[in-house]
Amino acid sequence: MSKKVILSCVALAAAAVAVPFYLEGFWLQAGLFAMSAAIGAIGINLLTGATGQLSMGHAFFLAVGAYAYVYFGSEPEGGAHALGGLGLPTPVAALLAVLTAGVAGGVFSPIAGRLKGAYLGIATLALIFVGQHVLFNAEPVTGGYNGRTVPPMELFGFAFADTPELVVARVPFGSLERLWFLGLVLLTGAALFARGVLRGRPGRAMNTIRDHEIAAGVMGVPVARYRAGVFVLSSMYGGLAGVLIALVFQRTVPDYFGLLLSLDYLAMIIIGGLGSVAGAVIGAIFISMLPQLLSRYSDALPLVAEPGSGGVSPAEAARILYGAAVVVIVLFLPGGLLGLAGRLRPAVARLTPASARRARATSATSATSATSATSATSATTKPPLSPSPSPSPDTRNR
Amino acid sequence: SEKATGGGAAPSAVGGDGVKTGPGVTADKITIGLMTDLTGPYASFGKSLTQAQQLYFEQTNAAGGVCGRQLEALVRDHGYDAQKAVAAYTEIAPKVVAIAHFVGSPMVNALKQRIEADQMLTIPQAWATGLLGSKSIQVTGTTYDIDMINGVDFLAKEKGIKSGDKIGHLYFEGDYGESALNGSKYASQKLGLTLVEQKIKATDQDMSAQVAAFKAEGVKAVLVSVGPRQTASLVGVSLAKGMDVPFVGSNSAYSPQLLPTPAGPALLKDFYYMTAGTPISADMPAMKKLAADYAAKYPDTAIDSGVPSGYSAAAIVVDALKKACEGKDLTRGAVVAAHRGQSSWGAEFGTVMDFTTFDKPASLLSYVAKPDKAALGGAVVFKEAATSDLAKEYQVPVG
Amino acid sequence: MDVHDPRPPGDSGLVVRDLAVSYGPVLALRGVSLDVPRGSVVAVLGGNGAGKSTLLRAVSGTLRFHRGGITAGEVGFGGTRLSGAATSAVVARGVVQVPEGRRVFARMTVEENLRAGALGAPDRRSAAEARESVLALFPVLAERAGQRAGLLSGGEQQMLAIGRALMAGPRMLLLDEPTLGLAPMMAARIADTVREINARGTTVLLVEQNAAMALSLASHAYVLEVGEVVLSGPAAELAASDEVRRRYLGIEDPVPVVPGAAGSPVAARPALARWSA
Amino acid sequence: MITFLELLVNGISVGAVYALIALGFVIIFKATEVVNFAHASLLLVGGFVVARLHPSVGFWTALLLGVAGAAVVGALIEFLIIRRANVASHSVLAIVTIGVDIVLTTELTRQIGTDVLALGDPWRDRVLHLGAVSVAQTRVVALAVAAALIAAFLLAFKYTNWGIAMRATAEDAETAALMGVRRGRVSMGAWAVAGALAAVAALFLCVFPTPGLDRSTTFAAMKAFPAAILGGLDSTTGALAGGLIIGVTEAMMSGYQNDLAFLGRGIGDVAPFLVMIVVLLIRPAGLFGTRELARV
Amino acid sequence: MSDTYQPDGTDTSIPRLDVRDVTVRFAGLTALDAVGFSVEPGSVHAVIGPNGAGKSTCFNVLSGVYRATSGSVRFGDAELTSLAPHRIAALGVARTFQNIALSPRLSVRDNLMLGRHRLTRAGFVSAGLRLPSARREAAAHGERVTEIAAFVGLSERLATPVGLLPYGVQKRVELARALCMEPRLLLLDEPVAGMNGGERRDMAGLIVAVRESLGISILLVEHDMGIVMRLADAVTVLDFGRRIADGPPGEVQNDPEVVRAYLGAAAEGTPAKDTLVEDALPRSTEQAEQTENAGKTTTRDTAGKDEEVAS
Ligand SMILES: Nc1ncnc2c1ncn2[C@@H]1O[C@H](COP(=O)(O)OP(=O)(O)OP(=O)(O)O)[C@@H](O)[C@H]1O
Ligand SMILES: Nc1ncnc2c1ncn2[C@@H]1O[C@H](COP(=O)(O)OP(=O)(O)OP(=O)(O)O)[C@@H](O)[C@H]1O
Ligand SMILES: [Mg+2]
Ligand SMILES: [Mg+2]
Repeated sequence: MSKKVILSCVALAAAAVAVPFYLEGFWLQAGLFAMSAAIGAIGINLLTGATGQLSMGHAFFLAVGAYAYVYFGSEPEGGAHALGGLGLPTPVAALLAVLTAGVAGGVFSPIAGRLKGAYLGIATLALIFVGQHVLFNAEPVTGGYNGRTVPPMELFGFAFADTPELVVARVPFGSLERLWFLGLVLLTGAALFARGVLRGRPGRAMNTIRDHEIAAGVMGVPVARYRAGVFVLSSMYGGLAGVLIALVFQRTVPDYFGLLLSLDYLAMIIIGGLGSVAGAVIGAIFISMLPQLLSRYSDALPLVAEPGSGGVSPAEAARILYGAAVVVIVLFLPGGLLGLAGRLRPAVARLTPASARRARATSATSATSATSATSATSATTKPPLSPSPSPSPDTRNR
Repeated sequence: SEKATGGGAAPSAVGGDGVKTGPGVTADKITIGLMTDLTGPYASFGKSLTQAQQLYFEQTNAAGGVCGRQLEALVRDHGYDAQKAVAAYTEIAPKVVAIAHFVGSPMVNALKQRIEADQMLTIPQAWATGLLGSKSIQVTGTTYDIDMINGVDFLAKEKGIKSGDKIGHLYFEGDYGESALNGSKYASQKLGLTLVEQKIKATDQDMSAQVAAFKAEGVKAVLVSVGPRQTASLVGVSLAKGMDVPFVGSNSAYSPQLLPTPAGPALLKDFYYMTAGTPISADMPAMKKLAADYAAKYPDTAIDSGVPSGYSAAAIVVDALKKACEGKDLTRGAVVAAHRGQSSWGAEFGTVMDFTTFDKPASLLSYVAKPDKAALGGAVVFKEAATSDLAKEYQVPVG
Repeated sequence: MDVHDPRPPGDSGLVVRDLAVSYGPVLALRGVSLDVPRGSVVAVLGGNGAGKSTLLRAVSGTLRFHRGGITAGEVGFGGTRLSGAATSAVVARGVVQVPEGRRVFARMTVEENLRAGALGAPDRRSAAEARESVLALFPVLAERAGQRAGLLSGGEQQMLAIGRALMAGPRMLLLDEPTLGLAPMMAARIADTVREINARGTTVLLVEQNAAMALSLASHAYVLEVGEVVLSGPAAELAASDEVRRRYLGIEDPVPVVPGAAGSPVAARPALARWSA
Repeated sequence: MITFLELLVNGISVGAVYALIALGFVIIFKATEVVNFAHASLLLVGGFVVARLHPSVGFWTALLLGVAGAAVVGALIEFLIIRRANVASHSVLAIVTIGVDIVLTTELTRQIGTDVLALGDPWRDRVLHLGAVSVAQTRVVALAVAAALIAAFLLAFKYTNWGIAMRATAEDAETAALMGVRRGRVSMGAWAVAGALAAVAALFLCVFPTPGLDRSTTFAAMKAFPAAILGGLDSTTGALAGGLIIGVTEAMMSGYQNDLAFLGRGIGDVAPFLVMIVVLLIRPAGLFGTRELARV
Repeated sequence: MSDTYQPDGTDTSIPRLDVRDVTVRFAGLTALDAVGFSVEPGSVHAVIGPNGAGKSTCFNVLSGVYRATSGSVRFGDAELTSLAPHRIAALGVARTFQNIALSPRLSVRDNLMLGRHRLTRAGFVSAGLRLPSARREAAAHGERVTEIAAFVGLSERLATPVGLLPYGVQKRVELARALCMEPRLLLLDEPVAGMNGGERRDMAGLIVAVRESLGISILLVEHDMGIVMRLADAVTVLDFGRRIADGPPGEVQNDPEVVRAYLGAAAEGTPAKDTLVEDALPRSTEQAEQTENAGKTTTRDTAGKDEEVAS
C-alpha cells in the first residue's frame, strides 16, 4: 500500500518535472495560474472549510502579497509617476510580502476573531472594496491604475525571467518554464504545511471551533485568538498566492484583485471539497483551467459559438458551467470532487487483489464495531442487521 | 524539441518568396489577433470592433490579401478579466503577427512588458496616457487628456465659459478618468477656471449626490469622463434639478443606446463629446462606404463608434503589414518598424495620425460630436476636428 | 421469547405492519408490527439505537430529513394510510410528535414556539383552549412567554416541547423520551399529564428510557432491540418479566455479562493512573 | 446648508432603494438562514421582464408581470436547488447561491446584450421640490413603498402564522414539519416573496435618476449587503435603517468628497463598508439583529 | 503565530473549589442568586434542583461560559469569575455538556486529542512543519489518549467518527474527552440522562472509578437521585437560583424543603397516590444499591474510600 503511494508520488513528481519540456507556454501559464490558485485555495480552505469562517475577502490578501512583493523588491522610480520601492533582494521581498499579508490579516483580526458566518462573510467584502480603493489611490506604492512592473525573482543569481537565455535539453527555458519549478516547490511546501496544521493540534482546535465553539473554549482552545490566527495564516497563503501570480503576470493591475476573484476561491473549495488540502488543489485546478480550456477549444466545442458570432461565447459558457458546477456539486456530491474520488477509490481498489484483502479487513472491523454497538444496549448479542453505517468519507485532512 | 514558446526571441525563417517570416505568418496565411471583450462590460463595443475588423480583413482578402497571403483573425474574448487576458495572450502570442485591437487598458497594461518584448504591434482600444511610450503599442488618435483640453477650449470659445468660472469634472477612478482629469486640470489652470472634481467608480449608477455637489459649487459647465450610464444619470438629474449647463464628455462617455432612455432628451439638449475618431455619420466617402458595407454584412446589428474605430485600427495593422512586405520582412519587429515609419496616416478616415513618435499621441485633433437620434451611430459632427492652442502647448505625461 | 400480542389489529388506532426502515445502507427497523388502539397508552422500550425514534419518524413521515425511508410495510391511523404521506398531512390527521431532544425553536420566544405548535391545530378556538391548558400544566411557560426558547434550561425546554405539541390538540401523541433531563417531580408531572390527556381521549405512543415510568403508564408495551420487536405484551406482564427488569429497569444480574464489550461491566475496566509529564 | 439638506434628502432617497433590496436579503435569511447572493440576479429578472414588456402591455401590467416573473424564478431556485441541497452549513448554501447568481446573471446579461433598457415608468424624470431641495419623484415613491413594505413584513413576521411558520422552518425544518408546517410551501413562498421584492427594487433602481436596466444593474445589489448586515440580517427594521444609513453615508461622502480628499477621492463607495465594519465591531449582529444564541 | 499562551499542565495538586455569593442575572431573570458552596479536594459533590434552578448556569460560570454578575469562584489560588473559558481549562477544570458537544465528523481519537489541547503546545508553525517536538508530543499524548479510551471502554471505537456512535457511547466520549484534559476538577452535567438502566449503572461505575484512580474533585449535576445518593459526598440543592440546602446526601434527602421543591411527595415515604412515583422512585433507589455494589466490586482492590460513599 504505502509502496504504491510512494510509487504514485514519484510518478506524479516526474510528470510534473517533465511538463515544461513538452508543453507550450499556454499550458505552463495555465498550470502556474492553477498552482497559485491552489495555494490561495488551501489558505481559504483552512479558514472557511476547516474553521467554518466564511471569507469573501481573500482576493485582498492576494493583492497585499503581490503589491508588497513589488514594493519590497523594486528599486524606487522617479519621474512623473514617482514610485517607491525598497529594492530588497527578491527572495527577501517575497518572504516579507507573505508576512505583510499576514499582518494585514492580523489587522483585521478584531473582526475576524469576533464575527462568524454570514456576518463575517459580508464584513470581509469590505476588504475587497477598501483594498481596491487603496490600490487605486496609494499611487506611490501601488502605481495606481497603471499597476507596477513585477521584478523577476532571483534566487542565488538565478533569475526567473526570460533573460538571460537558458536552454535545457534543447528546450528554451523562458520565465514560464523557470517559474513552473518555483511554483511546484511553493505549492508542495504550502500543501504539506497545511496538511501538517490540519492533522495536528491546531487542526483539531479549528475543527472544533467550527463544530462547537463553546466546547472548544471549554476544552482550552482560545477561540477568538485561534480564529484570528487562522485568519492570519490564511491571509499568508493568500499573500503567497499573490506573489506567485504577480511573478507570472510580470505586472500587477488593481482590477484583477476584485470580488470575482474572491468568489472564485470560494467556488474552488466548494467544488474541490471543504476542509482538505487535496480538495482545495482539485478545486483550484478545476476553476482556473475551465475558462481557459473552453476558450482555447471553443472552435472544437459544439455548444460554444465562435467569439463575435452571437450565441453563447466561450467565456459565457465557462461562467455558466462554473456556476452550474457549484450548484450541481453541492446538490449531488456533498464532499466535492475529492469526495467523489474518495467514493470511487474503493470501487477501483476492489479490482486489485491486494486491496481486496484490505477491504475485507475493514468490513470485518466495521462488523465488530456494529456488534459492540448493539451489545452496549442489549446484553444478549445479536448478529447485526446490517453493516454499520460506513463512515462518510472523511475528507477533512487528506 | 518543437516546443513553441511565447516569450523571448521568436523564431524566424525565410519563405519561398524571399519574405522573412515570424510568428503568425506562413507561406499563405497571416494571422492577426483580436483581444476583445464580448462578455464583460465592454461587450457591445468589443462586438462592433470585432465585426468591423473581420469585415476589413475580408475585404482585404477579397482584394488579394497582403503579401500574397490571406489574413485570418484569431479572436479571444477575455471578458474584461486580467487573468483571462494574460492567459489568452500567452496562448495566441506565438500564433499571431500583431493585435489589431485590444480592449481594456488594465489588460494592456498588465501585458505591456510582454508586448514590448514580443515586438507585437498592438492597437489598444483605450486612450489613456498610460499606454503611451511603448514602441509596439499604438494608441490611435488623441488621448483622453487632449480631448478634454480641446473640450475646455470648446467651452470657452462657444459656451461662454470665462476666467474665474467654475467647471465640474466627473470622472472614473482609473486610467481613463485620471488621464482625462490631467487634461482638464491643465486647461482650466491655463484659462483661469476653477475645477470641481468628482471621482466615482464604475459601480455608481446614481449621480444625484454629484449633481448636488456641482450645483452647490455653482459650476457653469461639466466635463464628463465616465461611462454612458453615469453620463445619462448626470445629465438627466442636472436638468431635472435645474442645473442647466453644457456638458462635454470624453468619447467613452456616450453611447447611442442612451437615447431611448429617460435621459435622452437631456442628452440631446446640451451634451457634446470629444472624439478623435470620426463619427460614422460624418459626410465622408470612407464612412459612407463603411456604413453601407457593415450594414450589408451585419444587417441586424446597430452601428456604434466601435465600427469606425475597429475598422481603422484594422487598416493601421494591415498597412503596416503591407509596408513590411515591401521590405520583404514580415517578422514582428519589422512590422512595428514599418508601422513607425508612417508620419501621416489615415486622411481618408478623418483625422491624420503620426506614428513616428510613441511618447506623444498620434494626433491632437478632436471632433466635437453631438448626440442625434436620427443619425447613424446616434451622433453627428458638431464641430470639425481641430486642435486647440492649449493642446499644442500641452506636455503629455507618459507611462 | 417473542410473546406475541394475541389481540386483533387495533380498532382504527395506530397500526404498524411489517415495517422496515433504512437509512441509506443502514437497516434500522425490520418487520416491526405494532398496534396502538384508540384511547390507549402504549409504550416502546429499547436500548440506545434500538430504533425507537426511527419508528416515530416513520409514523410522522420525517425519515426523509434523515436520509432514510420506509422500505417495506405500512403505517395506518384511523383507517387511513400514513406511510407515504407528508408530515403535514400526518399532523393534519391529528398525529403529533414530540421529537427526541426537545428541538425547541431556539431563536423564537416561548410564546412563538407555542404558536408554532398551534399551526397544526384544527381551528383557532381549539388552539386557544389548548393554550390555556398547556399554560396551566406548565406555568413556567407563561412566566417565560417572552424569553427566547434557546435560553431556557434543559427541563424547561422539554416542557415547552410537550406544551407545543399539545397546542395542536392531537388525537394521537407520539412522545419520544419526554422525561429526558427532567427533575423527578417534573417527570412525575409529565406522567400525570400523559395520563390526563389520555383520559381526555388522546391516544399515546410513548417511547421512554425510564422503563418504570413507561410501564406504569402504558396498558401495553413493546420492546425493540436492534430494529426488531423482541418482546411485547401487557405492561404489567412485561414489568414482571426478569428480562425486562434486568435490562431496562437497571436491576442487575448477579453475574456480569459479556466482558470486554463496550458496555463492559466495571470489573473489566483497566486501571488509569494519574498522568505525569 | 442647502447642500447638506440636498445630500441628506438624496441619501435618504437612495437609501430607500437599498432598503428594498436589503429587505429581500432579510426575508430569505429569516426563512432559510441563507445569505442570498442570487438576489442580484432576481433584480435583473424583474427589471428585464418589465423593460421588455412595457412597450406592449403598458407599464403597470408589465410591472405586475415583472413581479410575478421574479417571484416565479425565486420560487424555482428554492424548488430546484435550495430544497434539495442537504448541507450542514448555511455558508455552503450561500456559496451555492453565488453559483446560481453567476448562471442567471450570465444568461440575463447575454439577453440584455448591450442595451440600456428603459422601464417605461410614469414618473419619468420629474422631481419634487421641497423648498430649495429637490428630489426625484421616483425616489419619493420608492421611500413610501419601502416603508410600507417593511412595515408590512415586520407585522407579518411577528403576527401571522406565515411568519411563525417561516421562522420555525428556518430554524429547524424537521420540527417545523412536525408542527404541520408545509416546509416546501413556506420556504418557496419566502423565495417567491423575495423575488417579487427584487422586482420592485429593480424598478426603482432602474428608473430616473439612473438611466435604465443594463448588465451593470447588479452592482447596486452589492451595496445592499452592507445595508442588510449593518441593520442586522434578520431584522426588517434593520433593513430600513441600514439602507438609509448606507444611502446617506454614500451621498455625504460623495457630495463632500472635495473636503475629504485626504481619504482618497471616490471614498463614497468605500464608506458604506467602513461604516459597516465600525458597526460590526461594536455590535457583531448589526444594529437590530438578534445576537447568535448559544447555551450549553 | 504559535499559541503564545502556554498553560501549566503540570500542577497536579487538587485544590478546593469555593463558590461564594455567585449571582447571575439575565435580562429580567436571576438565574443564580448569591449561591455558595465548597467542593472539598477529591470529593464528589452533587448539585441538584428542579429544572431551571440554575445548575447548568452554575457550571457555565465555573467553566467561564457565562460571566457572573457578582460573586467569586476560587479554585485554589485562582479566581475563576474573571477568566475566559480557555484559561479556566488551563487550570485543570474540565466539563461535559448536558447536550452532547462533540465534533461529529472527527474520529473519537481526534475528539479525545482535543482534550489534550491544554497540555500540548504545538502551534501552527511546529505542526505545519512537523517539527520533531510536535511529533514527539503527538505520540506521547496519543498514548495517553489510548489509555484513557481503554479506561472508558472506547478502545475499539477510536477510529470511528463520533457522529456514527450511539448516544450512550457518545456520552462516554464526552467523559473521556474531559478526562483527557487531566482535570483537577471535573464537572459532569447530567451524565446519565437519556440512558437506560444498564447504561446508567455503567456510567456510575465509571465515575466512581475515575474518582478512585485519579483522586480528583468531581462536581455533578444529575436528576437521577439514585446516582446522586450513591456517588455524592455532599449535595447542594438549588431552587430558583437560590441554595435551599447543602450537606451530606442522607440529610439533604430528608430536608422538607428539598422534598417540597424537588423530590416530591414520594421521598418522604408517605404512601403516594401517584403510581408513577411509587413505581419510579423505589426502583431507582433499588438500582442505586445495585450500582453501588458494582462500584464496590471494582474498587475493592484499590484503596477505595467506599465508606465515605453515603447512601
Ligand atoms: N440519520 C441516520 N443515518 C443513519 N443511521 C441512523 C440515522 N438515525 C439513526 N440511525 C441508526 O438507526 C438505528 C436506530 O436509531 P434510533 O435513533 O431510532 O434509535 P433509538 O432507539 O431512538 O435510540 P436512542 O435511545 O438513542 O434515542 C441506530 O443504529 C442508528 O445508528
Ligand atoms: N443565556 C441565558 N439567557 C437568559 N436566560 C438564561 C440563560 N441561560 C439560562 N437562563 C435561564 O436561567 C435559568 C437557569 O437555567 P439552567 O440551565 O441553569 O437550569 P438547570 O438548573 O440546568 O435546569 P435543567 O435541569 O432543566 O437543565 C433558566 O430559567 C433559564 O431559562
Ligand atoms: Mg431515540
Ligand atoms: Mg441544565
